[in-house]
Amino acid sequence: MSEIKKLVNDKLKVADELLDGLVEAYDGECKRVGTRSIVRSDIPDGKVALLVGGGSGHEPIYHGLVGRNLADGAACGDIFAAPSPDIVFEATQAVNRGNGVLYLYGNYAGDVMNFDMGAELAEEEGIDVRTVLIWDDACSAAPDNKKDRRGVAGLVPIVKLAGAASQGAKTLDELVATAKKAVLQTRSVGVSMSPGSIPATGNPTFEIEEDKIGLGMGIHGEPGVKEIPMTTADELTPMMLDLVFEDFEKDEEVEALKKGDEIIFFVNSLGSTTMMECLICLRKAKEILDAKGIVVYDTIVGPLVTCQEMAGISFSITRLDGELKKLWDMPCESVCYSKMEG
Amino acid sequence: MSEIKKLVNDKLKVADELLDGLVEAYDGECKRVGTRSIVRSDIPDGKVALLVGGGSGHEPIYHGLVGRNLADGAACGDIFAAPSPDIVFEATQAVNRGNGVLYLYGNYAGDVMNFDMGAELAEEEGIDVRTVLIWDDACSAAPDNKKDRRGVAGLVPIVKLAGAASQGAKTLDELVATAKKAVLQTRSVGVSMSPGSIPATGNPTFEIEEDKIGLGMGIHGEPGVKEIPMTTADELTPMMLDLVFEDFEKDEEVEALKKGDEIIFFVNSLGSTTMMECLICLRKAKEILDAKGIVVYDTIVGPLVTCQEMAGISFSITRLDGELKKLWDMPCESVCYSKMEG
Amino acid sequence: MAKENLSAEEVKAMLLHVADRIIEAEPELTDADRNLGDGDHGLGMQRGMNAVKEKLEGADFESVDKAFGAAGMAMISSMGGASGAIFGTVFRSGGKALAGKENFGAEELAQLLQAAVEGVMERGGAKPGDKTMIDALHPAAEKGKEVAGGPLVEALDAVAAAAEAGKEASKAMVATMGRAKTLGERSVGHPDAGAVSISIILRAMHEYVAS
Amino acid sequence: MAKENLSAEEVKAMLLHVADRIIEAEPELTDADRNLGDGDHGLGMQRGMNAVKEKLEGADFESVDKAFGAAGMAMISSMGGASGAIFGTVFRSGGKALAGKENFGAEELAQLLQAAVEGVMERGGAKPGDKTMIDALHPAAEKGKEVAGGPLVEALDAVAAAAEAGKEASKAMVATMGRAKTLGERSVGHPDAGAVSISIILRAMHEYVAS
Ligand SMILES: Nc1ncnc2c1ncn2[C@@H]1O[C@H](COP(=O)(O)OP(=O)(O)O)[C@@H](O)[C@H]1O
Ligand SMILES: Nc1ncnc2c1ncn2[C@@H]1O[C@H](COP(=O)(O)OP(=O)(O)O)[C@@H](O)[C@H]1O
Ligand SMILES: [Mg+2]
Ligand SMILES: [Mg+2]
Ligand SMILES: [Mg+2]
Ligand SMILES: [Mg+2]
Repeated sequence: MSEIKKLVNDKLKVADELLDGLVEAYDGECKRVGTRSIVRSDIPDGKVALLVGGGSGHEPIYHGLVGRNLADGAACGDIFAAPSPDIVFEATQAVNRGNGVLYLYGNYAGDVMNFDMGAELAEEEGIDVRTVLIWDDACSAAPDNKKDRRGVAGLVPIVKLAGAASQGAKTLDELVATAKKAVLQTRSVGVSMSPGSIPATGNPTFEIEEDKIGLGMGIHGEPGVKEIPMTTADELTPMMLDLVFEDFEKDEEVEALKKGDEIIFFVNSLGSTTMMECLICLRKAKEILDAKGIVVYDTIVGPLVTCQEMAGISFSITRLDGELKKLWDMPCESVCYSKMEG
Repeated sequence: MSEIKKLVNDKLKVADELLDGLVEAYDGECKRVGTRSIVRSDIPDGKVALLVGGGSGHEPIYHGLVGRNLADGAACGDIFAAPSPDIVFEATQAVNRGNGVLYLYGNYAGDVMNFDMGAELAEEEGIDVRTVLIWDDACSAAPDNKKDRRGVAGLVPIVKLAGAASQGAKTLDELVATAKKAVLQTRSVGVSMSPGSIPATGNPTFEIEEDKIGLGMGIHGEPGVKEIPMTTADELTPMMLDLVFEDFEKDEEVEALKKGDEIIFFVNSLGSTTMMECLICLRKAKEILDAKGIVVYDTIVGPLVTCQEMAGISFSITRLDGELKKLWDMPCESVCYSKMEG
Repeated sequence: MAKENLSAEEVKAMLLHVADRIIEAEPELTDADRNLGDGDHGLGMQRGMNAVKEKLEGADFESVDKAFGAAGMAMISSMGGASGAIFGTVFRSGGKALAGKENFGAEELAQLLQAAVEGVMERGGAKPGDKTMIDALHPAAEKGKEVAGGPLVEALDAVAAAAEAGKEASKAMVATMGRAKTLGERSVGHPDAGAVSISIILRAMHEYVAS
Repeated sequence: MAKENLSAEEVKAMLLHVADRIIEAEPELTDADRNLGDGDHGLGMQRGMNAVKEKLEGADFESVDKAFGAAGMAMISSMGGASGAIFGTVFRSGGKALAGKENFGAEELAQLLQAAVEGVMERGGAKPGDKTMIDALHPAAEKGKEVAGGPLVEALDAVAAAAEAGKEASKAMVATMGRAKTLGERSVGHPDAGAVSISIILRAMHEYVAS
């Protein structure tokens, strides 16, 4: 494959330049602080703050989830690399309003190390920090081994819910509890058909055979459960959903999905997979969910958690209870995800 | 290039299956009617109706713009083909609430012929129909030859504004006037780096050399002003913006863009061009707009007007006046574009 | 012996034969559109002609115009796109010009073709030389006027030949309308796909009348 | 003659030499990470070591731990990612173990390496055999304890050799941590990029002391 034509300038500065662009996309609602963070301009005093973040290159997340009734800030790493502790610390200082800061991000070794170091720096300054890790990728480890699970597209509903909760949360503990519930009730399964490319080098992020699909692959191309022959939307969709259902069943910390459960259903494109394909898969998924009596309270569809021009798709399910449903109804606005009230 | 792996079923039914999926994405807010249309479930009696539409394959538009405070319905053709007059007529009947229907769609020969025939059928049934064509592509014909201009990404702000206007419009004439104003104040310029593929055949939608960019190309790969060597985001962005500025200048029906003008600025990806690239171009564009004293009232960024996995980008500018600004502030929600109030 | 002054029933049979011929020609039409356009013309025409067959088979028409009109409407509804409107208009506008007629001879053929070319030009805005099906349809209509006084079978042979010559001439033209616009100068050297369709349609009409 | 019991000023000079060597080795590290990971290790280490140079040049340190600590912080801040945390921790945790010391000899080298390996394992959760830089750092630390009683130049030669052997041994391992996870079994046959870096760092320290 010849090198993909990308509209960039200095290949080593893409993470910085895209963040500048992101700030512009917010038309004054957000500003850039420190080395590479973006924070809302008008965080009210006393607000329990929500900080997200991770490597760049997966736009519109994570930094695109800073917004109205969403995250207060994001600490952004270089392409596919965790932000340094300084960046985390700078973002923490910028969002802190004296009532604590929740770090909510995907469970990757590099992110955990750097956010932890950032938290140490923040705590030295007397800022109260708590961490909730996102580990929704059902195919990345067994349910009793969550510390090895990756955070993937489920982060969108999770951050949406935590963002809504953070608006009214009185204490950091309260927000932590809601975020943990959202994480516990969210599972994702992804597949990949072809890699994205690394902006600095043009190299593919992973390799996969022409006629294969990586079932359960991570968003950087981490291996999943197995490679299967390329197939149709209607064959693949039940395979993917079954992996999600199974995981809810096997996980002792959570109940199996059952008739009457209300969920958020999210069909994500990893980049170059078209909306057309997402919608065709959604059609089949809805049929299966309907047959099981699972009620889709709201649907999200689109390329929100990407890895450059990677081809692939993921399904995420978040089960709602009364509290989460109310939080879901709250309107929100950001570059990544927006909705009206209700 | 080997054939792209796409998650579809019957290649000849993708337009129908994706529409089924789209209806599911609306969680009951929309329904499918007739051969291939989608309409809102709760259009109030007496509402002046807004109907959009065109060929499928460009998701999330046009059908993804049906929604709250947006379009009431969409007539959907097969992939890259206009909807038949029957489809247009069925959609017209379904959205009509006795106060007239505005057809608002892109200026392509096939669409015009079929929507016109649909309008003839509707008028035979006593439905009052008016048409406003979208022709925002500055590179598709001279400003004094609008009948040959194509409708491209500018349709998003235009439909957003018309959708908002349709909520309060007392008469079809009133809505026509606002829609015409939105069209008149909107210009787009696109570029393309590589083609999408035709779902039925896997063939590329057009050809372009490895090291070239098609400046001013249309969203199906129609030729633009010229092919230029592949370049950087910072070199290309001013070239594209200059074409937009020039067009506002040369067009006798509209004033040149000047200091203090307030605009909606939309950076669209044609499909596989990443958000990263869009944001890097946005950063440069904002610098140029700032230098000219043009005020960006709101920014849109993302893959909203696509052609499968085509690589390319476009800028659209819509100049707002007091009326359009108020309409812009109205919240809206759809699969293609959503925003909160304000 | 060749047929003359076709009844509505015979016009229907002729249109069914046209439909079969176009359906058979799908690969050829697909190919022609692949060279210049997006490669979907064969499938579109096939879909349209299957709809024509479904609509016409088992139906009775009181006059010839109704049979042409029904075929046109079937194409418009089932095909969509520019070509549905364009090819549907050929039969729909063509049919309208024969309103109430109970027979179809060389005189009617001339009227049909003239109304068809006018209808298509009005609907789509293209003119001769734009490298569209008009470049086959227009010379056919011109020829139709010349031969309107003779027997139908000869008239059809002549108009089909005129369409075929027009299709050949379209190779040298630069596309300006429709999807082929994408190619501009690069379109030179291939015939227009719609012109191929028109040639096949008229040749099939001749075959039916001659048989 | 080889240097012994380095002053803080000499430790700083040693770290600057290490930085130059790593910066020179960028293509080699990039290559190593390309085989297994995402190919950014060379650029990351280069960025980190440029930051080390910027921070150390012109600075004065009252004790050796401060020089190591400053280098570690420079890497952590400038590199980001897993490797920024990991390699920064080598110097930061290693330095902490030497708090207040004014000289750096074989005994201090042993303490530094032991604290470094513990710090890295605690920070990142990997253990020997996971195909990370630990597979070079851990054998170096073990060797360090053995040679802690001898002259620094010999100790450094020995720990560098141990790291190099560990790097070679990492070729046979299956990656389970970090980005190389992507490859699983396919990672066998190549050394871990971070292990290459550790080998270069320790060899550069030896070069400085030997010169
Ligand atoms: N405005 C027009 N006037 C006359 N014929 C047209 C016009 N636009 C398109 N056509 C005809 O339609 C043909 C293409 O048909 P088809 O491939 O089925 O549709 P599409 O262009 O939508 O893919 C062209 O070869 C041309 O003959
Ligand atoms: N948890 C860990 N423990 C020890 N070393 C690690 C760990 N994770 C990564 N590494 C080291 O980091 C190296 C990769 O560094 P680099 O390529 O710069 O970062 P990234 O993996 O983020 O692209 C690996 O070769 C490995 O030696
Ligand atoms: Mg990396
Ligand atoms: Mg077509
Ligand atoms: Mg075609
Ligand atoms: Mg790496």
